[in-house]
Order: sequence, then C-alpha cells, then structure tokens
Amino acid sequence: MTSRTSAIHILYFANFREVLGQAEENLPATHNTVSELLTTLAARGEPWKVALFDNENLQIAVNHDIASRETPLKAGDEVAFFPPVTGG
Amino acid sequence: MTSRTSAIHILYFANFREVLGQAEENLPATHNTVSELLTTLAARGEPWKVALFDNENLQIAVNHDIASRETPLKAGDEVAFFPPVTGG
Amino acid sequence: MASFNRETLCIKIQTEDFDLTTEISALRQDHKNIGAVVSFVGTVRDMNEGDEVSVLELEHYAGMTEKSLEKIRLEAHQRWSLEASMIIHRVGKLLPSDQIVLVAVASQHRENAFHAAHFIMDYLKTNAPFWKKETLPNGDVRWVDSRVSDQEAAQRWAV
Amino acid sequence: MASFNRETLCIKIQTEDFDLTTEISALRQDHKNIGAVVSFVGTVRDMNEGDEVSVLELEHYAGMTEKSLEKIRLEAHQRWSLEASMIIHRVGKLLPSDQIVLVAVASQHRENAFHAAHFIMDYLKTNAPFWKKETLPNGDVRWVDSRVSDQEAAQRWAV
Repeated sequence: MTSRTSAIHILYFANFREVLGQAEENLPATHNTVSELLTTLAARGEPWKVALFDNENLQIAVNHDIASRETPLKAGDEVAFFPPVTGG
Repeated sequence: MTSRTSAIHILYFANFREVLGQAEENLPATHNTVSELLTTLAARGEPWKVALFDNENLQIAVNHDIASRETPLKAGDEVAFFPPVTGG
Repeated sequence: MASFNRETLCIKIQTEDFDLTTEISALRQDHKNIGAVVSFVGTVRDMNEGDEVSVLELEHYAGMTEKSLEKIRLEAHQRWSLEASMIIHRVGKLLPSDQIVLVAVASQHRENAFHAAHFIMDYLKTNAPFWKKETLPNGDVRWVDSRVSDQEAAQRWAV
Repeated sequence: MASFNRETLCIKIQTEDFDLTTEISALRQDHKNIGAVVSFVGTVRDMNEGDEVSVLELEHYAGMTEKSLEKIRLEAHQRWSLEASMIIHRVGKLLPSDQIVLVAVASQHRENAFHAAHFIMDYLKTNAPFWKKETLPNGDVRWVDSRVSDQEAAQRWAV
C-alpha cells in the first residue's frame, strides 16, 4: 500500500467511474508523465485500455488544471481522468 | 378651430415640447405630406425652423410608426415630432 | 408558444419597480422545454458624461411605445427560435441604481436567447420612443443625448 | 471593483436552488455605476435527443470545479470592462424546469455584460468539470453526450 503523499492520487469521473468500477486509487509515483501512468493502467485489460489509453476524447487534469498525456507527474500529484464535460 | 377628426393631430416630445412651448395641437388636414406640415410650422419663426425643419436629427412618427418627411398625411392622422430616443 | 401572442404580458410600461424572479417565473410558465433564459436589466448609473446624476426622469410616447416594443419583440421571434420573451420599461422619476428596463428571452438553446436579448436591447435603445432627462446635484436639468455607439450597435443587426 | 476579489461570493456550487432577485441584488451591491446586468439561467429541459427526461443528475469534480469557474470568470474580467460577475452551479438531482446554473455579469455598458456572460457560459460548457446523467420515464439511465456545437461555441472566443 502506497501512502498518499508518496503516491500519485488518481480520480475517475462520470461513466469512467462506472465502467472501471472505481472512483479513486493511489499508484506509485514512479510514473514520470501522464502517458506512463496510462500505459500502466492500459495493461490492466480491455475496459482500461478502451476508456483511457485508446480514448481520443480522454480529458485529463493534474492538480485541478487541464493537462495532457505529456504533463509530468511527481509524488503527491492528483490526476483525474474524465469524459468531455456536459455541465451548464 | 379644427375638430380632431378632420385635422392632423400633432405631438411634440422631450426637449421639443419645452423649446416649442407646447405638447400638442391640431392643424388642418390640408397638408399632403409631413414635409408640407413642416413648412407651415417653420413659418412660425426661429425655434420652429431650428428644432424641426432644419433639424437633421428630427424623428417623425405617423400613427405610431416611424415616418419620413415624404410620408403622406390625411385627416385624422397623428404626427409626432421628437429628438433621437434615449431609453433603455 | 402560448405567451407569444399574449401581448399584454409581454410588454409592460410602468412607473413601479419590477421583481426579476417574479417576471422570469411568469415568462417560463407553461414552457417546459426552455433550456436557457437570458435577461438584461438596465439600471440608473450615478454618473453620466462625467457628472454625478441625482434623478433620472423617463418620458415616453404612450401608444407608440407599446407598438414599437412589440414590433421589436416579434422581429426577434422571427430571427431566432425562441420560446418566450418579454420587455418591461419603467417611466417617470428614477434614482441611481434603480431598475429601468428588463428584457428577458427564453429559448431551448442559449445561443438564440443571448442574440435575441442583445438585439432587443440594441433596437429598443434606438427605436422605442423613450427620452431621459437627468437632474444633477446642483439642480441643473438636461436631456440625455443619444449615443452614436447605440446607433452603431443597432446597425450591426441589419439584415 | 469590491466583489472582484470576493471569490467566495462569486462562485457557488450548491445542491439547493437559487433566487434570481436575491443573487442579482448581492451582485449589484456596492457598485453604483452599474448600468447593465446580464444574467443567464440554464434550466432542465423535459426533452433531450428526442426522449422525455424525468430526472437529471449533476456530478462534478469538487476542487477543480471552483478553480476552473474562477479562472473563466477572471478571464472575462480581463477581456471586458466589468464591474462584477458571479457563477452559481447546482449539483445533485434536478427535475425538468429546475434551475441548473446562473451566470450574472454587471458592467457600465451593456455590450460588455452581454459578451462576458455569453463567453462565461460557452467556456463553462466545455471547461468546467460537470457531468449530466439523465433518467428516462422507462427507468433507463444514460450519461449526456457532449455537443460538438458547444465545442464550436467555445472556439469562437479564441483569441
């Protein structure tokens, strides 16, 4: 079990949360970019690969700011994955 | 005295009412256009000529619709003269 | 489109103030498919042309006012897909920060309501027979001049 | 510009409903030189993509939501001369005709308020982390799809 401060905290919203069956988790801060993190998640199998890695409409936020696959990550970061927003 | 139905009823608004010293009057329906009516009014002297006849910003309405100097007139018509509007 | 023809509800010229919540509720009533309501409230500024303003008095041309506002409102309904719209304009004596005018437009999608409300205000400013007279703190009274910027704003909607 | 920095008053995420008159009064307070207030209220439509909608549920990303809305609001203040602005967005379960969102902008002249309110809504629609889930009368539940038209609307404001 990785403690939150030395880990990357990951959040899943809307249909991602339902398809992936979880709202949040911690992963080790050994991933240097969002892209590396996505590669780890895709290795879990089909729903992860389809919803995240292969998804051209994937939205990413790092520490509450819109980010991209190239955004660097460090211990303590909060990464969120979600579909296009539909508020308003 | 011309009765209202056989006359043209004329209204003056805002600073026109103040400069010309009256809010409304009736004139004989012998004027075939707004332009003819303005010529009659201009003959009354300086304030009438300046405020109405010579005024490039003169606004005209005939029977509650925006009109021009060329608009024809007939007995019973209501003609209004006013400066550019400033509501809202 | 029930309220589209209820002219008496859609155009109001009044001396008394209006309540935004009450008016918007009335506008939305019987229109379940509304997704967007854009409202514009014009208020009395305490400054005009560099001078403090104490009192604003609004004169209008009764009869023509209602007709011109209804014409502007119906033109908006012809240009955009709208569910409902209304215009309230106050007349008489007003003080700084008082509400002067309300234009409210309801539609299924926001784009139409934004354009229509803006259009109605721009046309009202140049086509509806209202005139403002302001009193300064020293007692001076003057008629408010029309603005070239209002003419230009209205002209941008020309078809 | 007093309320410009009062972030707690300018952005509200809440489950409860809001009252337009109350909110606009608060927005206008301490700003005597306001001449224009444009407000947008988004409401739950009873139809979406041809289907009747019974319930709409709004989820959001607490923390990021406030930050992204404040960023959009401040961007509007940078682009236009504004006196005050506010955004309220409801979350949780809503019913048809319920109010979802309020964007209100106050300025000296109407042009700025109209543009800024429209801009804030278009950016909110594409940049603020809210997601809608709708329940149909037969019990079916589905996430609402994002609209290409919303993307296009936001792109029109690109500088």
